[in-house]
Amino acid sequence: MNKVRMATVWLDGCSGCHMSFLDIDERLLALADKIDLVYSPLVDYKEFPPDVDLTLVEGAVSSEEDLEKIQRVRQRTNLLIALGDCAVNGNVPSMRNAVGAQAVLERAYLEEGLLDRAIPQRGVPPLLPTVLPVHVVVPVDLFVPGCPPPADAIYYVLTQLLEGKEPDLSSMTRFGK
Amino acid sequence: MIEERPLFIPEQNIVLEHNGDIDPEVLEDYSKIEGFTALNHVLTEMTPPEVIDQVSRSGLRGRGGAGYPTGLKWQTVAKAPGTPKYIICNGDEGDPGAFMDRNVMEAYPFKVLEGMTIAAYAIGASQGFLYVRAEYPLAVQRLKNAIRQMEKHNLLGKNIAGTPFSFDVDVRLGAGAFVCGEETALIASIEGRRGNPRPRPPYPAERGLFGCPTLINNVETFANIAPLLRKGAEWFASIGTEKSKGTKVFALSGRIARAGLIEVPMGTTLREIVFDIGGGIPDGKAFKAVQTGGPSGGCIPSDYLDMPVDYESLLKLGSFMGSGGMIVMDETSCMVDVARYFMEFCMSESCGKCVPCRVGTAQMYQLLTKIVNGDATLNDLALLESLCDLVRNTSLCGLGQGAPNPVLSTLRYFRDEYIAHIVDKRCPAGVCPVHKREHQEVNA
Amino acid sequence: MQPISTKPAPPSDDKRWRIVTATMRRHGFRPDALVETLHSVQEAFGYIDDVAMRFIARGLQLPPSRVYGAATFYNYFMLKPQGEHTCVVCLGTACYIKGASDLLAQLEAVTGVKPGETTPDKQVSLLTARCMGACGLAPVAVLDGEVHGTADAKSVSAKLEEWMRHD
Amino acid sequence: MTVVTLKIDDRDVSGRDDETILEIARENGIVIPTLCYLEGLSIAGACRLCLVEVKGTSKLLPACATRVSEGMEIHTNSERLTQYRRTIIEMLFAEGNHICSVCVSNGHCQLQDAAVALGVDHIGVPYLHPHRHVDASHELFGIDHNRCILCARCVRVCDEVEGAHTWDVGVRGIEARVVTDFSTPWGDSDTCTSCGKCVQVCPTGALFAKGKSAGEMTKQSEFVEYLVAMRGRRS
Repeated sequence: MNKVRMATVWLDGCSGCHMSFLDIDERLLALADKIDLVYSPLVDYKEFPPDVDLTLVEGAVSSEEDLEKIQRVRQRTNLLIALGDCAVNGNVPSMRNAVGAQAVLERAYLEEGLLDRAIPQRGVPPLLPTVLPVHVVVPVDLFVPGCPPPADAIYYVLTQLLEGKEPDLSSMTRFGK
Repeated sequence: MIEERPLFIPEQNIVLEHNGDIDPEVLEDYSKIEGFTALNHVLTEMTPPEVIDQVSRSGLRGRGGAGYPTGLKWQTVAKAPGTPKYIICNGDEGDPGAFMDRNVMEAYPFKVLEGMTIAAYAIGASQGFLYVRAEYPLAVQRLKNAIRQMEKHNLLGKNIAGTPFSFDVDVRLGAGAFVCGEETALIASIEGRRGNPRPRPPYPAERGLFGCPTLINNVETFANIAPLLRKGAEWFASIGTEKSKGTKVFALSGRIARAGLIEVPMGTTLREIVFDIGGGIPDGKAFKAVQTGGPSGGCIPSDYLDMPVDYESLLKLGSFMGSGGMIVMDETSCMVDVARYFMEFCMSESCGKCVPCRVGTAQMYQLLTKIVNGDATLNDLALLESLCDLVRNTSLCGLGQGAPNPVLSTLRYFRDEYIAHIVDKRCPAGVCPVHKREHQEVNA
Repeated sequence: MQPISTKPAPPSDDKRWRIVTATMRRHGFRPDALVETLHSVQEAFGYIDDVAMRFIARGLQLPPSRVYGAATFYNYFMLKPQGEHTCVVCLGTACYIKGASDLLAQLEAVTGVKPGETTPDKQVSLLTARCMGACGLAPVAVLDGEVHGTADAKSVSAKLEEWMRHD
Repeated sequence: MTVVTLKIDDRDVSGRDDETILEIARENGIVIPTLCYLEGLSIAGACRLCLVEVKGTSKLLPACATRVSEGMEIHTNSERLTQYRRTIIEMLFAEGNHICSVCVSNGHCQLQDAAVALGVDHIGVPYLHPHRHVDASHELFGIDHNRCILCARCVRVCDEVEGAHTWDVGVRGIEARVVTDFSTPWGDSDTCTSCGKCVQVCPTGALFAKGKSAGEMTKQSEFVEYLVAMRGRRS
């Protein structure tokens, strides 16, 4: 049997969802028999490969880099899963939407900046005016809310999908959990 | 037999009778044109049930928009237990593009008050309120003047015309809130509160102003009462169509040669109104649509110009009689832009109490803005349509329930214009930002 | 409804407060006089500030938040003083169809303020109206209370510039 | 008062004719979601979550505000109603700035609970990203308008139970906000008795007691019914 080609992507998030994924613990070994992890911040691949069966996305879409990345990921992925509140609804990164990107940059680099007190122009991707949940930018096939979603919920989603079933998450996680 | 079409529809004036002949500030002038004969007759010769019976048999329906049978409404209030009873004349003409009631209040203040007084006698009310937009200072001044003169002539106040019947009227100013056209919001406003509607039932007929049975009719409805009782229910019922009796005053404006106020029998066709009376479209442009019913109404395209105008036919076309504004549009108007204009109106006028109207109008406005800017996708259009369905079916009052109508009616008749903005990134009428952007790109 | 026996002293000896008190008295200091009383403040003073709202709340024995809630619900009430002159652009449907939004955009450019704002020199307040009921004259602008029909941007702009030039 | 029989979701139930659909449904264990409704307070009919289908009328009726009548046939749970309820919940999330993970009421929030019950796992309607404030001027309590859903329970409990009417709603439409006094900072309010009833009846984390951290704010609103009953007995 061919292994499922799986990827995980980290956009604007705290990596907590990835930590929760790792919290699946020893059950990861069982998953590893069925899954090939072809791209992830947890492993050392540089390019997001084509023909990925399943991608877990952590984080909101906050910068131009995030936007390009998620569009490429969507093109190359069969089933896209928004993992965690940042990907699902913007969560903490989206708190800047009420004041706008410029105000945040000014606070961080001009008012509180420690070194040269300038908003960096090079070497960092420009921020989008609004932080967006993933589904606002590209179609999302499954939503796994939670901050972070519990390891059990992630494990449940993956095992259900591997068995070809549609997971029902209503009792396992929710916004903010 | 083929009849030759007359150049003008003979105007049948009930509300606007004797147009221009009298000084609206002089009670004696109104008396000369049979003013107060109906009131005197009613007070001395008729019982309240007889008055209600006449109004019912005339087939008169509310001129404020929804067309509820006036006689039935009066009867419900008359029968409702509890005293005192109140009567409210709704002169908060808030539809943009409607100025019928302003004109009627300014030109026929005595007639409106005579109708109110007759209604008060019929339902057993002792206090009435005229709720008038503060934006209509002349109407307010003339109504207040008319009240003073009627009081002086014992046509208002204690023991009117020597009968046991007493009735007082006060003017209350609106303060710029379209939602106060809704009955329960209007009542809240007269009670000195925010104009928030509340769930009905209980209807104002049972529990209205200060918790008492209350009759609310529109200015034009009251202006029909005196002529109706003077000339009889049968005469009134002989005018108009099977279900819509009498005449309707329309405010004709927009891209039309002769803008102004007209009064025509119910059932007159749009073509007669727009082309024969209004003189058609100026500057050699082509007719595109006529908007009726204000922010709760819709845009009717040229295919339906021969439709007779009454309550039912307008509803069937996805529009609404409303208070009688008719705004004519030609090829220079973009229907998506018009839909967005009305959504902005509803969003700004939403009282904010119920979720679907408060949030839904803002979201629909955001989606329509995306469309006119050329930033929308077909998914946005689908979302817009589903929000229309939700807001229409779940909002608390008529403002929210009607807010999707301009979108739905333009989608029904001018869907291709939406598609042009979304798919081709083009505004066929050349008015939306997407058009300006397109031209900048071409020039660049 | 019981009339209130003690009526509050006006906030200052400005004679205009008498008009406001008279309105409240005419309505027996009942709570339903709130909107009418707000109208009388607006008419007497041109706008309704905190001082006025406090006075009304005490006069009609209403909770402060109810007075504030009503004053901010209705568009007609201004909570800030207006400029020496006002220009109201009607945004009714007929006016909109006939180009009121372009007219407004040009007047915004001329005055440098957005609708609802007053120029920094306090000369001109630029306002919009839902519908003046003068649709036959569309587009309509009202300059210091005077209705101008089929208003064109050029002549209205000229008037506003004149206002802004004088002191 | 007479006893009437009616059908809710094809079940035969009975009640008094001065009761509402919602009251009879709850007496019979039939769940209809609500947010603005709170037993003991006046009816607002504002959140529209409790809309139900009643045979013989094409309009959906609010269960909280509709009296029952003999022979009524009511459906509380159709696919259409569920879809509307989901979208209304999504609208509330999209209208404010609800960041559950850092909210004091995370895990004890009625908006969050409603989302779970209705299966809302993302927000499909456009986000509005409003700019809203936090008022922390009161000694004991705070209000974060980002989390307010305008249910006006605070307004009603303050007016109808406490009798202070410190709260009301200011402005209108999408700009509407609950306000204290003349939109005065809460801590400077002349009318607030600091009783905390508003905090307890608030369904979300908008009103909270100071010093609570994420997820620590639990609320208790049963006192409303109790106080109303006690006062009824006294008069």
